[in-house]
Amino acid sequence: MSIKVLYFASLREEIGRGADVIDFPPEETSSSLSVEQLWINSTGQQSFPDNLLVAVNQEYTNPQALLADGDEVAFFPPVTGG
Amino acid sequence: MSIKVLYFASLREEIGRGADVIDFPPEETSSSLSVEQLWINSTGQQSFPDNLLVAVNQEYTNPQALLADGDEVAFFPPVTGG
Amino acid sequence: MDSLRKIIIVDSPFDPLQLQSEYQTESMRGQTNYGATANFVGTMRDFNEGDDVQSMTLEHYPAMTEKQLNLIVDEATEKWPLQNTLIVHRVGEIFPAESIVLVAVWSAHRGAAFDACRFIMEDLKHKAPFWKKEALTTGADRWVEENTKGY
Amino acid sequence: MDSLRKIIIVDSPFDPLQLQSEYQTESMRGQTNYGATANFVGTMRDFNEGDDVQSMTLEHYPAMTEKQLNLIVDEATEKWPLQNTLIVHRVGEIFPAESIVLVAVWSAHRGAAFDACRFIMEDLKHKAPFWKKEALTTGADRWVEENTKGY
Repeated sequence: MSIKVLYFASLREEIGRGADVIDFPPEETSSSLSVEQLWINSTGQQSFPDNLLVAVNQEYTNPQALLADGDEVAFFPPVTGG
Repeated sequence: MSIKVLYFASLREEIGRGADVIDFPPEETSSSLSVEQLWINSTGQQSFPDNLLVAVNQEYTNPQALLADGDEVAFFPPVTGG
Repeated sequence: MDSLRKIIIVDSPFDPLQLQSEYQTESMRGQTNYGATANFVGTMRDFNEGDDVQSMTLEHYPAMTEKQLNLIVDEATEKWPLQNTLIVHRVGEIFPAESIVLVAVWSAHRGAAFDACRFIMEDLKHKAPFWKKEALTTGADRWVEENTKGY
Repeated sequence: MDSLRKIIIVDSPFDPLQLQSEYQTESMRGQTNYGATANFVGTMRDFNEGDDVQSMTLEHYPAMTEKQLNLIVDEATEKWPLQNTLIVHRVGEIFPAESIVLVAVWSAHRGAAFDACRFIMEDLKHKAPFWKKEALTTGADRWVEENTKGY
Protein backbone atom coordinates (compact mmCIF):
# COMPACT_ATOMS: atom_id res chain seq x y z
CA MET A 1 0.00 0.00 0.00
CA SER A 2 1.27 3.43 -0.96
CA ILE A 3 0.50 6.62 0.96
CA LYS A 4 1.38 10.17 -0.03
CA VAL A 5 2.29 12.26 3.03
CA LEU A 6 2.38 16.06 3.05
CA TYR A 7 3.79 18.42 5.68
CA PHE A 8 2.97 22.12 5.86
CA ALA A 9 4.26 25.34 7.38
CA SER A 10 6.41 25.07 10.53
CA LEU A 11 6.06 21.29 10.48
CA ARG A 12 7.47 21.15 6.95
CA GLU A 13 10.46 23.19 8.12
CA GLU A 14 11.01 21.05 11.22
CA ILE A 15 10.84 17.83 9.25
CA GLY A 16 12.93 19.30 6.49
CA ARG A 17 10.76 18.16 3.59
CA GLY A 18 7.28 18.83 2.26
CA ALA A 19 6.27 15.37 1.12
CA ASP A 20 6.94 11.67 1.43
CA VAL A 21 5.64 8.74 -0.53
CA ILE A 22 5.61 5.75 1.77
CA ASP A 23 5.18 2.24 0.45
CA PHE A 24 4.17 -0.39 2.96
CA PRO A 25 4.78 -4.01 2.07
CA PRO A 26 1.48 -5.94 2.15
CA GLU A 27 2.54 -7.99 5.23
CA GLU A 28 3.04 -4.83 7.34
CA THR A 29 -0.49 -3.58 6.74
CA SER A 30 -2.38 -6.80 6.50
CA SER A 31 -5.02 -5.51 8.89
CA SER A 32 -5.03 -1.75 8.94
CA LEU A 33 -2.86 1.33 9.17
CA SER A 34 -3.96 4.32 11.23
CA VAL A 35 -3.04 7.95 10.75
CA GLU A 36 -1.12 7.82 14.02
CA GLN A 37 0.92 4.80 12.88
CA LEU A 38 1.67 6.57 9.64
CA TRP A 39 2.85 9.65 11.54
CA ILE A 40 5.19 7.60 13.71
CA ASN A 41 6.44 5.67 10.74
CA SER A 42 7.01 8.64 8.45
CA THR A 43 8.54 11.05 10.99
CA GLY A 44 10.23 8.71 13.42
CA GLN A 45 8.49 10.54 16.29
CA GLN A 46 7.15 8.64 19.30
CA SER A 47 3.60 9.88 19.39
CA PHE A 48 1.03 12.12 17.77
CA PRO A 49 1.35 15.70 19.10
CA ASP A 50 -1.74 17.20 20.74
CA ASN A 51 -2.04 20.19 18.47
CA LEU A 52 -1.16 18.45 15.22
CA LEU A 53 -3.89 18.53 12.58
CA VAL A 54 -4.39 15.85 9.97
CA ALA A 55 -6.40 15.64 6.76
CA VAL A 56 -6.90 12.52 4.69
CA ASN A 57 -7.75 13.23 1.08
CA GLN A 58 -8.16 16.92 1.97
CA GLU A 59 -10.67 16.38 4.75
CA TYR A 60 -10.00 16.69 8.45
CA THR A 61 -9.88 13.47 10.37
CA ASN A 62 -8.41 12.09 13.61
CA PRO A 63 -5.31 10.05 14.47
CA GLN A 64 -7.35 6.84 14.78
CA ALA A 65 -8.69 7.00 11.23
CA LEU A 66 -7.64 4.10 9.05
CA LEU A 67 -5.90 4.56 5.75
CA ALA A 68 -6.34 2.99 2.35
CA ASP A 69 -3.97 2.54 -0.53
CA GLY A 70 -3.49 5.76 -2.46
CA ASP A 71 -4.62 8.08 0.33
CA GLU A 72 -3.12 11.56 0.57
CA VAL A 73 -2.41 12.36 4.21
CA ALA A 74 -1.48 15.90 5.25
CA PHE A 75 -0.04 16.84 8.65
CA PHE A 76 0.05 20.45 9.72
CA PRO A 77 0.07 22.84 12.68
CA PRO A 78 -2.96 24.97 13.69
CA VAL A 79 -4.07 27.09 10.76
CA THR A 80 -3.57 30.86 10.83
CA GLY A 81 -5.18 32.26 7.69
CA GLY A 82 -7.70 35.03 7.31
CA MET B 1 -42.56 81.68 24.68
CA SER B 2 -42.33 80.44 21.11
CA ILE B 3 -41.89 76.80 20.17
CA LYS B 4 -41.27 75.37 16.72
CA VAL B 5 -43.07 72.05 16.28
CA LEU B 6 -42.25 69.55 13.52
CA TYR B 7 -44.18 66.46 12.42
CA PHE B 8 -42.70 63.68 10.28
CA ALA B 9 -43.76 60.79 8.08
CA SER B 10 -47.20 59.24 8.72
CA LEU B 11 -47.80 61.70 11.55
CA ARG B 12 -47.20 64.64 9.21
CA GLU B 13 -49.78 63.19 6.84
CA GLU B 14 -52.33 62.53 9.60
CA ILE B 15 -51.98 66.01 11.02
CA GLY B 16 -51.95 67.52 7.57
CA ARG B 17 -48.96 69.79 8.08
CA GLY B 18 -45.24 69.48 8.69
CA ALA B 19 -44.64 72.32 11.11
CA ASP B 20 -46.25 74.69 13.55
CA VAL B 21 -44.90 77.70 15.35
CA ILE B 22 -46.75 78.04 18.61
CA ASP B 23 -46.56 81.17 20.69
CA PHE B 24 -47.66 80.90 24.29
CA PRO B 25 -48.56 84.08 26.12
CA PRO B 26 -46.33 84.49 29.19
CA GLU B 27 -49.28 83.95 31.60
CA GLU B 28 -49.99 80.48 30.16
CA THR B 29 -46.50 79.20 30.73
CA SER B 30 -45.61 81.01 33.91
CA SER B 31 -44.35 77.79 35.46
CA SER B 32 -43.38 75.29 32.80
CA LEU B 33 -44.56 73.63 29.63
CA SER B 34 -43.97 69.93 29.08
CA VAL B 35 -43.60 68.09 25.80
CA GLU B 36 -46.89 66.32 26.50
CA GLN B 37 -48.73 69.60 27.07
CA LEU B 38 -47.28 70.96 23.85
CA TRP B 39 -48.46 67.86 21.99
CA ILE B 40 -52.01 68.22 23.31
CA ASN B 41 -52.02 71.93 22.62
CA SER B 42 -50.60 71.70 19.10
CA THR B 43 -52.57 68.71 17.86
CA GLY B 44 -55.77 68.92 19.87
CA GLN B 45 -55.35 65.27 20.82
CA GLN B 46 -56.21 64.05 24.32
CA SER B 47 -53.02 62.31 25.26
CA PHE B 48 -49.51 61.35 24.18
CA PRO B 49 -49.60 58.12 22.11
CA ASP B 50 -47.52 55.22 23.41
CA ASN B 51 -45.38 54.76 20.33
CA LEU B 52 -44.89 58.45 19.54
CA LEU B 53 -41.28 59.61 19.59
CA VAL B 54 -40.18 63.11 20.46
CA ALA B 55 -36.95 65.03 20.06
CA VAL B 56 -36.23 68.45 21.53
CA ASN B 57 -33.53 70.35 19.69
CA GLN B 58 -32.77 67.17 17.70
CA GLU B 59 -32.22 64.93 20.71
CA TYR B 60 -34.58 62.26 21.96
CA THR B 61 -36.44 63.05 25.13
CA ASN B 62 -39.61 62.01 26.96
CA PRO B 63 -43.11 63.51 27.24
CA GLN B 64 -42.36 64.90 30.71
CA ALA B 65 -39.39 66.99 29.56
CA LEU B 66 -39.86 70.72 30.05
CA LEU B 67 -39.53 73.19 27.22
CA ALA B 68 -37.80 76.53 26.90
CA ASP B 69 -38.43 79.46 24.62
CA GLY B 70 -37.06 78.80 21.13
CA ASP B 71 -36.98 75.02 21.41
CA GLU B 72 -37.50 72.94 18.30
CA VAL B 73 -39.75 70.01 19.13
CA ALA B 74 -40.19 67.14 16.67
CA PHE B 75 -42.88 64.48 16.93
CA PHE B 76 -42.62 61.34 14.82
CA PRO B 77 -43.57 57.65 14.55
CA PRO B 78 -41.06 54.79 15.06
CA VAL B 79 -38.13 55.20 12.68
CA THR B 80 -37.68 52.78 9.79
CA GLY B 81 -34.43 53.70 8.06
CA GLY B 82 -31.47 51.53 7.18
CA MET C 1 -9.65 56.62 21.62
CA ASP C 2 -10.19 59.29 19.06
CA SER C 3 -12.14 57.89 16.16
CA LEU C 4 -12.48 59.37 12.72
CA ARG C 5 -15.83 59.18 11.03
CA LYS C 6 -17.63 60.40 7.96
CA ILE C 7 -21.39 60.60 7.69
CA ILE C 8 -23.00 61.23 4.34
CA ILE C 9 -26.68 61.69 3.47
CA VAL C 10 -27.30 61.35 -0.27
CA ASP C 11 -30.44 62.02 -2.29
CA SER C 12 -29.45 60.14 -5.44
CA PRO C 13 -28.13 56.61 -6.14
CA PHE C 14 -24.73 55.82 -4.66
CA ASP C 15 -22.24 52.99 -5.03
CA PRO C 16 -21.47 51.88 -1.46
CA LEU C 17 -18.31 49.94 -2.23
CA GLN C 18 -17.00 52.75 -4.40
CA LEU C 19 -17.58 55.27 -1.59
CA GLN C 20 -15.98 52.94 0.95
CA SER C 21 -13.00 52.51 -1.32
CA GLU C 22 -12.64 56.26 -1.85
CA TYR C 23 -12.97 56.97 1.86
CA GLN C 24 -10.31 54.41 2.64
CA THR C 25 -7.99 55.88 0.03
CA GLU C 26 -8.44 59.45 1.19
CA SER C 27 -8.49 58.83 4.94
CA MET C 28 -6.24 55.84 5.47
CA ARG C 29 -3.62 56.08 2.76
CA GLY C 30 -0.35 54.85 4.16
CA GLN C 31 -2.00 53.58 7.34
CA THR C 32 -1.00 50.03 8.16
CA ASN C 33 -2.46 49.62 11.61
CA TYR C 34 -5.97 48.47 10.83
CA GLY C 35 -6.42 44.77 10.26
CA ALA C 36 -10.16 44.47 10.06
CA THR C 37 -12.92 46.16 8.11
CA ALA C 38 -16.53 45.09 8.45
CA ASN C 39 -19.27 46.59 6.37
CA PHE C 40 -22.96 46.28 5.83
CA VAL C 41 -24.92 47.37 2.78
CA GLY C 42 -28.69 47.59 2.88
CA THR C 43 -30.31 47.32 -0.53
CA MET C 44 -33.89 47.97 -1.51
CA ARG C 45 -35.77 44.75 -2.15
CA ASP C 46 -38.75 44.51 -4.48
CA PHE C 47 -40.88 42.82 -1.85
CA ASN C 48 -41.87 43.51 1.74
CA GLU C 49 -44.42 41.84 4.00
CA GLY C 50 -45.64 39.74 1.11
CA ASP C 51 -46.25 42.59 -1.32
CA ASP C 52 -44.44 43.72 -4.44
CA VAL C 53 -42.85 47.11 -3.95
CA GLN C 54 -42.27 49.38 -6.91
CA SER C 55 -40.43 52.24 -5.25
CA MET C 56 -39.90 53.78 -1.87
CA THR C 57 -39.54 57.29 -0.49
CA LEU C 58 -37.15 57.85 2.39
CA GLU C 59 -38.05 60.86 4.51
CA HIS C 60 -35.72 62.12 7.22
CA TYR C 61 -35.27 64.92 9.75
CA PRO C 62 -32.24 66.67 8.32
CA ALA C 63 -31.19 68.65 11.38
CA MET C 64 -31.33 65.57 13.57
CA THR C 65 -30.04 62.86 11.27
CA GLU C 66 -26.32 63.60 11.37
CA LYS C 67 -26.47 64.55 15.04
CA GLN C 68 -28.06 61.20 15.89
CA LEU C 69 -25.68 59.21 13.68
CA ASN C 70 -22.75 60.96 15.34
CA LEU C 71 -24.10 59.99 18.76
CA ILE C 72 -24.33 56.37 17.61
CA VAL C 73 -20.75 56.41 16.37
CA ASP C 74 -19.66 58.05 19.65
CA GLU C 75 -21.26 55.22 21.56
CA ALA C 76 -19.68 52.54 19.37
CA THR C 77 -16.31 54.23 19.82
CA GLU C 78 -16.70 54.04 23.58
CA LYS C 79 -17.44 50.34 23.40
CA TRP C 80 -14.83 49.24 20.85
CA PRO C 81 -11.44 50.52 19.67
CA LEU C 82 -12.39 51.82 16.23
CA GLN C 83 -10.14 53.65 13.84
CA ASN C 84 -12.62 54.86 11.24
CA THR C 85 -16.32 54.72 10.56
CA LEU C 86 -18.18 55.55 7.38
CA ILE C 87 -21.96 55.83 7.23
CA VAL C 88 -23.83 56.65 4.03
CA HIS C 89 -27.63 56.82 3.98
CA ARG C 90 -29.90 57.47 1.05
CA VAL C 91 -32.98 59.71 1.20
CA GLY C 92 -35.67 60.59 -1.34
CA GLU C 93 -37.23 58.32 -3.94
CA ILE C 94 -35.47 54.99 -4.38
CA PHE C 95 -35.99 51.91 -6.55
CA PRO C 96 -35.33 48.17 -6.08
CA ALA C 97 -31.66 47.10 -6.15
CA GLU C 98 -30.49 50.59 -5.17
CA SER C 99 -28.47 50.94 -1.98
CA ILE C 100 -30.17 52.38 1.08
CA VAL C 101 -27.36 52.36 3.62
CA LEU C 102 -23.67 51.59 4.09
CA VAL C 103 -21.99 51.17 7.45
CA ALA C 104 -18.26 50.44 7.33
CA VAL C 105 -15.98 50.16 10.33
CA TRP C 106 -12.19 49.88 10.55
CA SER C 107 -10.42 48.43 13.57
CA ALA C 108 -7.23 46.60 14.47
CA HIS C 109 -9.11 43.38 15.22
CA ARG C 110 -12.02 41.59 13.62
CA GLY C 111 -14.11 41.10 16.76
CA ALA C 112 -14.38 44.85 17.30
CA ALA C 113 -15.07 45.53 13.63
CA PHE C 114 -17.88 42.97 13.43
CA ASP C 115 -19.44 43.99 16.74
CA ALA C 116 -19.29 47.71 16.05
CA CYS C 117 -20.62 47.46 12.50
CA ARG C 118 -23.63 45.51 13.66
CA PHE C 119 -24.20 47.74 16.68
CA ILE C 120 -24.15 50.88 14.54
CA MET C 121 -26.48 49.31 12.00
CA GLU C 122 -29.00 48.22 14.65
CA ASP C 123 -28.86 51.55 16.43
CA LEU C 124 -29.28 53.37 13.14
CA LYS C 125 -32.38 51.30 12.41
CA HIS C 126 -33.88 52.05 15.82
CA LYS C 127 -32.80 55.63 16.45
CA ALA C 128 -31.86 57.52 13.29
CA PRO C 129 -34.79 59.64 12.08
CA PHE C 130 -35.56 58.05 8.72
CA TRP C 131 -38.96 56.81 7.56
CA LYS C 132 -39.85 54.64 4.59
CA LYS C 133 -42.98 54.94 2.51
CA GLU C 134 -43.54 52.14 0.03
CA ALA C 135 -45.29 52.48 -3.31
CA LEU C 136 -46.71 49.04 -4.10
CA THR C 137 -47.15 47.70 -7.61
CA THR C 138 -50.89 47.77 -6.91
CA GLY C 139 -50.70 51.55 -6.88
CA ALA C 140 -51.19 51.81 -3.12
CA ASP C 141 -48.84 53.71 -0.80
CA ARG C 142 -48.03 52.75 2.76
CA TRP C 143 -45.65 53.77 5.51
CA VAL C 144 -43.42 51.04 6.84
CA GLU C 145 -44.48 50.79 10.48
CA GLU C 146 -41.48 49.09 11.96
CA ASN C 147 -38.20 47.49 11.01
CA THR C 148 -37.69 43.74 10.92
CA LYS C 149 -35.63 42.18 13.69
CA GLY C 150 -31.87 42.35 13.26
CA TYR C 151 -30.93 39.44 15.51
CA MET D 1 -31.93 26.77 -0.33
CA ASP D 2 -29.49 26.66 -3.19
CA SER D 3 -26.73 29.13 -2.59
CA LEU D 4 -24.34 30.51 -5.16
CA ARG D 5 -20.76 31.01 -4.17
CA LYS D 6 -17.41 31.97 -5.61
CA ILE D 7 -14.12 31.12 -3.97
CA ILE D 8 -10.93 32.69 -5.24
CA ILE D 9 -7.34 32.13 -4.13
CA VAL D 10 -5.02 34.87 -5.40
CA ASP D 11 -1.24 35.12 -5.28
CA SER D 12 -0.93 38.82 -5.97
CA PRO D 13 -2.50 41.97 -4.46
CA PHE D 14 -6.27 42.25 -4.90
CA ASP D 15 -8.82 44.98 -4.33
CA PRO D 16 -11.53 43.36 -2.19
CA LEU D 17 -14.23 45.96 -2.76
CA GLN D 18 -13.56 45.97 -6.48
CA LEU D 19 -13.88 42.17 -6.63
CA GLN D 20 -17.05 42.27 -4.54
CA SER D 21 -18.47 44.90 -6.83
CA GLU D 22 -17.60 42.89 -9.95
CA TYR D 23 -19.02 39.70 -8.49
CA GLN D 24 -22.23 41.47 -7.60
CA THR D 25 -22.50 42.91 -11.09
CA GLU D 26 -21.84 39.62 -12.86
CA SER D 27 -23.84 37.35 -10.56
CA MET D 28 -26.70 39.49 -9.32
CA ARG D 29 -27.45 41.88 -12.11
CA GLY D 30 -31.17 42.48 -12.23
CA GLN D 31 -31.73 40.68 -8.93
CA THR D 32 -33.84 42.66 -6.52
CA ASN D 33 -34.47 40.12 -3.80
CA TYR D 34 -31.44 40.60 -1.57
CA GLY D 35 -31.67 43.32 1.01
CA ALA D 36 -28.52 42.78 3.01
CA THR D 37 -24.84 42.39 2.25
CA ALA D 38 -22.28 41.97 5.00
CA ASN D 39 -18.60 41.80 4.30
CA PHE D 40 -15.34 41.50 6.13
CA VAL D 41 -11.91 42.48 4.85
CA GLY D 42 -8.78 41.36 6.64
CA THR D 43 -5.79 43.57 5.99
CA MET D 44 -2.17 42.98 6.84
CA ARG D 45 -1.07 45.09 9.79
CA ASP D 46 2.51 46.19 10.32
CA PHE D 47 2.53 44.92 13.90
CA ASN D 48 1.70 41.67 15.66
CA GLU D 49 2.28 40.53 19.22
CA GLY D 50 4.25 43.67 19.94
CA ASP D 51 6.66 43.39 17.03
CA ASP D 52 7.03 45.30 13.79
CA VAL D 53 6.28 43.12 10.82
CA GLN D 54 7.82 43.89 7.44
CA SER D 55 6.17 41.26 5.29
CA MET D 56 4.40 37.96 5.58
CA THR D 57 4.24 34.76 3.56
CA LEU D 58 0.95 32.92 3.35
CA GLU D 59 1.35 29.22 2.70
CA HIS D 60 -1.63 27.00 1.95
CA TYR D 61 -2.60 23.46 0.96
CA PRO D 62 -3.98 24.07 -2.51
CA ALA D 63 -5.89 20.81 -2.97
CA MET D 64 -7.65 21.25 0.37
CA THR D 65 -8.20 24.99 0.52
CA GLU D 66 -11.15 25.32 -1.84
CA LYS D 67 -12.66 22.06 -0.65
CA GLN D 68 -12.60 23.27 2.95
CA LEU D 69 -13.92 26.73 2.09
CA ASN D 70 -16.77 25.10 0.18
CA LEU D 71 -17.61 22.98 3.22
CA ILE D 72 -17.70 26.12 5.35
CA VAL D 73 -20.06 27.86 2.91
CA ASP D 74 -22.21 24.70 2.80
CA GLU D 75 -22.53 24.81 6.55
CA ALA D 76 -23.38 28.52 6.58
CA THR D 77 -25.99 27.91 3.91
CA GLU D 78 -27.62 25.24 6.07
CA LYS D 79 -27.79 27.64 8.99
CA TRP D 80 -28.94 30.80 7.23
CA PRO D 81 -30.86 31.63 4.03
CA LEU D 82 -28.02 33.00 1.91
CA GLN D 83 -28.23 34.05 -1.69
CA ASN D 84 -24.57 34.50 -2.58
CA THR D 85 -21.20 34.17 -0.94
CA LEU D 86 -17.84 35.44 -2.14
CA ILE D 87 -14.57 34.45 -0.52
CA VAL D 88 -11.21 35.74 -1.71
CA HIS D 89 -7.99 34.76 0.05
CA ARG D 90 -4.47 35.86 -0.68
CA VAL D 91 -1.45 33.55 -0.66
CA GLY D 92 2.27 34.12 -1.16
CA GLU D 93 4.33 37.09 -0.02
CA ILE D 94 2.28 40.02 1.24
CA PHE D 95 3.06 43.47 2.64
CA PRO D 96 1.37 45.74 5.20
CA ALA D 97 -1.90 47.38 4.09
CA GLU D 98 -2.50 44.67 1.48
CA SER D 99 -5.70 42.66 1.76
CA ILE D 100 -5.50 39.12 3.09
CA VAL D 101 -9.09 38.01 2.92
CA LEU D 102 -12.59 39.06 1.85
CA VAL D 103 -15.78 37.35 2.94
CA ALA D 104 -18.98 38.83 1.52
CA VAL D 105 -22.46 37.42 2.02
CA TRP D 106 -25.78 38.38 0.42
CA SER D 107 -29.12 37.60 2.04
CA ALA D 108 -32.66 38.92 2.16
CA HIS D 109 -32.27 40.04 5.78
CA ARG D 110 -29.49 41.67 7.73
CA GLY D 111 -29.43 39.25 10.67
CA ALA D 112 -28.58 36.33 8.40
CA ALA D 113 -25.99 38.35 6.47
CA PHE D 114 -24.19 39.50 9.63
CA ASP D 115 -24.31 36.08 11.28
CA ALA D 116 -23.19 34.15 8.23
CA CYS D 117 -20.36 36.54 7.34
CA ARG D 118 -18.93 36.26 10.83
CA PHE D 119 -19.44 32.51 10.98
CA ILE D 120 -17.63 31.98 7.68
CA MET D 121 -14.81 34.26 8.73
CA GLU D 122 -14.32 32.48 12.07
CA ASP D 123 -14.54 29.05 10.50
CA LEU D 124 -12.08 30.09 7.82
CA LYS D 125 -9.64 31.22 10.50
CA HIS D 126 -9.94 27.94 12.38
CA LYS D 127 -10.29 25.40 9.59
CA ALA D 128 -9.01 26.64 6.23
CA PRO D 129 -5.46 25.39 5.62
CA PHE D 130 -3.51 28.65 5.50
CA TRP D 131 -0.42 29.48 7.53
CA LYS D 132 1.30 32.81 8.07
CA LYS D 133 5.01 33.33 8.43
CA GLU D 134 6.05 36.81 9.51
CA ALA D 135 9.27 38.54 8.52
CA LEU D 136 10.03 41.02 11.31
CA THR D 137 11.83 44.30 10.78
CA THR D 138 14.61 42.85 12.96
CA GLY D 139 15.34 40.37 10.18
CA ALA D 140 13.91 37.42 12.10
CA ASP D 141 11.25 35.10 10.68
CA ARG D 142 8.54 33.39 12.68
CA TRP D 143 5.44 31.33 12.09
CA VAL D 144 2.24 32.73 13.56
CA GLU D 145 1.23 30.03 16.02
CA GLU D 146 -2.42 30.80 16.44
CA ASN D 147 -5.02 33.30 15.47
CA THR D 148 -6.32 35.95 17.83
CA LYS D 149 -9.80 35.48 19.24
CA GLY D 150 -12.65 36.60 17.03
CA TYR D 151 -15.28 37.15 19.72
